[in-house]
Amino acid sequence: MTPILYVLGLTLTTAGVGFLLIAALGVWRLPDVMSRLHALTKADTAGLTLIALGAACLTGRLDTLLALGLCIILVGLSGATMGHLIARTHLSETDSE
Amino acid sequence: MTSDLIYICAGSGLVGLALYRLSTCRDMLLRVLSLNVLAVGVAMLFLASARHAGITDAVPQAFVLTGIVVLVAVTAALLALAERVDGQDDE
Amino acid sequence: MILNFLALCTLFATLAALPRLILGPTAADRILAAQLAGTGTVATLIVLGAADNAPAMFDTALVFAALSAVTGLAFVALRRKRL
Amino acid sequence: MSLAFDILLTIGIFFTAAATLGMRDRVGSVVGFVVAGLLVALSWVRLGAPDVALAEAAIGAGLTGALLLRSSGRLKPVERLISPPSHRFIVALIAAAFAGALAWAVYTASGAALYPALVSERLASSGVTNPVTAVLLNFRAWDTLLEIAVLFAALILVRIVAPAVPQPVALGELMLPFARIIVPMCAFLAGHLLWQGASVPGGAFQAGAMLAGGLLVLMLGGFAAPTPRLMSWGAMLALVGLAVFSLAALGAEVLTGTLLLYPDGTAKFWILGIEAALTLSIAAMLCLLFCGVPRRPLK
Amino acid sequence: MSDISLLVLLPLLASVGAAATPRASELWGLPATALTAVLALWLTLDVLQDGAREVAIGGWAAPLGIVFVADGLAALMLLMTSGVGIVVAIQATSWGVWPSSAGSEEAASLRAGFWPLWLATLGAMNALFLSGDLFNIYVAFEILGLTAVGLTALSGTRSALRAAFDYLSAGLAGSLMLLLGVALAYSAIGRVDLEAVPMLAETITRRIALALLVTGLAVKAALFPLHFWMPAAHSSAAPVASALLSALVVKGALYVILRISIEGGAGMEAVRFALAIMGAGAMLWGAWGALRATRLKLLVAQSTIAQIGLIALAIGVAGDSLQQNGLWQAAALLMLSHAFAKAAMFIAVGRIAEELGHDRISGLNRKELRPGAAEFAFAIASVSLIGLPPTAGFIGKWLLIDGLIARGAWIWVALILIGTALSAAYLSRVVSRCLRGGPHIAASAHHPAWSTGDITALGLATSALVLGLASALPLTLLEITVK
Repeated sequence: MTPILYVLGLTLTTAGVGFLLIAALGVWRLPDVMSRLHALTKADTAGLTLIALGAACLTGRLDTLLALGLCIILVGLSGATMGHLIARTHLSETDSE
Repeated sequence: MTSDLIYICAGSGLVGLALYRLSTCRDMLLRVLSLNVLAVGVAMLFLASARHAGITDAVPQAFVLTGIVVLVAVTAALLALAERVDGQDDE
Repeated sequence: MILNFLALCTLFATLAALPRLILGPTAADRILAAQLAGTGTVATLIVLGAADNAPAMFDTALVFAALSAVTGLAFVALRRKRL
Repeated sequence: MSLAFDILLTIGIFFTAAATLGMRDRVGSVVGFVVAGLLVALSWVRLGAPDVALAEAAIGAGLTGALLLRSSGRLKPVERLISPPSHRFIVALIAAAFAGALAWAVYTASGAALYPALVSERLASSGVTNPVTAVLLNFRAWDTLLEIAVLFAALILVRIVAPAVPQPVALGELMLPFARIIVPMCAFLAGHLLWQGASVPGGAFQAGAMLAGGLLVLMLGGFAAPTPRLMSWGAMLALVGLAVFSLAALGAEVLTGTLLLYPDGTAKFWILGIEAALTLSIAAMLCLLFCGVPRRPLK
Repeated sequence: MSDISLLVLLPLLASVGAAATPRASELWGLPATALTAVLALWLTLDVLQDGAREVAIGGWAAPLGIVFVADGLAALMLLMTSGVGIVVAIQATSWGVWPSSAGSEEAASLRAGFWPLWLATLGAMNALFLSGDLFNIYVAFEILGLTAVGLTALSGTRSALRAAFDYLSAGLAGSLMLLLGVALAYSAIGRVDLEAVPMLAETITRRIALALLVTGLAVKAALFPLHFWMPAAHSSAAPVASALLSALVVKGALYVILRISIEGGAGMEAVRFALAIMGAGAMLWGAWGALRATRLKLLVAQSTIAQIGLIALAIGVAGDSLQQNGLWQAAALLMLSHAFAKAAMFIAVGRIAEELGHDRISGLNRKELRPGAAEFAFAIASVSLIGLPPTAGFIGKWLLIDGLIARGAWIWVALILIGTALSAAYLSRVVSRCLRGGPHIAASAHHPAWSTGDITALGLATSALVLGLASALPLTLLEITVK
């Protein structure tokens, strides 16, 4: 494994973990559902993407790239869809009250 | 060995927790959840004692796998029964 | 070593969803917390896999990633029906 | 550092479980349990059991959560806890003592390892190279056969009890691209897990649960309503697993004279064949456990 | 194909068939039950002739693989299950599962539900009796637990469903205790086949595993004080289902307790003592419940608790098999006689309730009805349960008391005699009301018309009676062990 790849992987992963921690902080501290939702869907997808890219660099093997790439796509997709659906459900629930 | 001890403690703790809840709560969904927690505790004890010289023994892994499938089957049956018990006066 | 520390951090981020899960106050909050915990678990698995150089963990991560939406979906689909 | 990870993880699992069992809010309990399942899967990885982690992931994240959420909407609100505090205190004391005794007993019971040597010695003649699959489908295949019978028994029980069939509503256009990607992915992953189960972690259960997860997405997204016709086809598929496995066991006995002893050199094909049938059947059974079984097939 | 594997797989396959073709489920059910009975008989003759057999499934020997153990005890249990099963199955064909209260369409679908459940129960029980592996026993118990709950829920009433939920959750808790015992056994000695049991009895930590195993089994066997789920489940099920649950399903757990106790050797003394104490408690508690019961089915269910207590007491005082004092044979014989008598009793009760339209004990002596065959069957079954000669129950109790007297254990003898007196008391509450003729019966009173229920109940009750006369056969069978 080349040192450059190692350092790059470590940097990416650290940045990703940072994003995740921010997402966690957001979910914890933000005042209402919609803002939490807003913070979460962006930050955690970004965090996971960075972490997966970092891990791909760290393992330095091509076959893991496929699995990690699929992980990114799946998490991003379900994050976006679920964020939308949860928001809609929440709104329709509060409307009906 | 130390990390095994941690998981043994956690598994025992889960078993104790589940038994406590089972004997203090009559609510059906919570009882189903307690039984699931109990099963997780048992599985953890199984796997925590399965490590020998860094390798996890395959046989208890198979036991736990079987246990997971059995548990989901029984959970489904319990929930179906619970729904019918609670839902009957609506019909 | 650094990766192990990062794994610890991702686990911490995963567990940080718990207060929201317990406090709520709305059901949407709880599902949100589950969503964060799901992503966090996938991330933790990936970091662990990189740390131990065990790509087998990526498979588990992939399974979680594919199914992470089912709980939320069940919540949305079955909840809307009852309103 | 990894010790700190283990400690944080187990504390997290314990508190999530405690919160799950202590909450009054039904959705909270269920979601808490699902989150606990995620953490538990992590702990299986830490304990060196990736096969179990895969199964926990596939079943815990998919089916169990959906099943519990289905019920949480249908059950009455949580009853007030009736046990008086003194009673609860005594029970807590007993439970804690029991847990302590259990931990002590497991920890001091010196682990003589009998199985690892036996498994590695016989792995070569089992037809597969993943030891867990070898145990599940060769060394202790009888357990697995009976386990499929457990699923079957749960299915006939659910048929008798007949809970209401869930009727999810369509969730709008956004679901379409989502389902278009997720569902084929689930099917692909199931095939992948099934195929690689012979050599590395994976196998029929994980694959079946994965497939069931994909079907749940279809159903919950409103793309495949559980119509009676579909369900009775599913019921037939669900029954196939136990029938095929039992007949294969008996067929092996006809050929070799011993129950479940596969003929020389062909073990791999038997195992893969049985696993393929089991995967489809397990997926069908898990789906039917979620959406209920038709009491009578259509005339 | 050997008889052993077919004994399990034939009922399971037939169960799949019956589930796949609900309208023809009886066509699967009856032949499969009969064939299984023939296979059990065949195996028994085989064991009598050539001695006990061990078959390694898949050619993998224990401890890694699973071994079928077919010795005298297992053969007797298989024969008992098939014997009771075939008669109850005949009952199920003609009577339907639930009498006329439900609509005919409803009854048809219930009947379609009965056969897969019963066949899977049969397969699971056979798997249990033949299994030589603790984890395998756990899996077999899970099948049994689910199908037994299905039989409870079959009648579909609210109380039955509630009882079914309690039954299943208690059963699952019991299974998980059993699994915990298996986990502890694995971590202590690294193997989980039955050979592990004597090793488990060696040190104190390992005995915790044994205690957990027995606790889990005691929940499944409805042994006092872990019987809380049982009266409701057994009394709210349909009569045919109650007969199967009470006569057979609890025997599965008792059988495994007996097996563990025999294998465990001298190190199990503490566990056995606890069993005996629990058994004694169960005899008194069950008798008290039966004396206070106002409904007939509840009385019979409570009497099952007392009888299970007697069997557990017999297992508890039997000691290990090395002492050839015949006490554990007594336990096996008591299980056998209880199976036949209790099945007869539940079917007779179902028949009586059908005739009367209710099952309140206070309303048993009616003006317009003379006692019929069902009442007579109930009386014979009572004789067997109380343990009067010449029934199998008598032989069992005789062996038990004889062995205890030889050992000078007078306290146990006294407890058994008290239990016997109490069982006579609560059963005579019913028998005296049923059979009392006299002036209150109107001149125009008629006997109830004959039905299958009368015949099957009489058949089962007389079997319990005849078994006492022919008890030499089961006793020789029990002599045959693997070692």
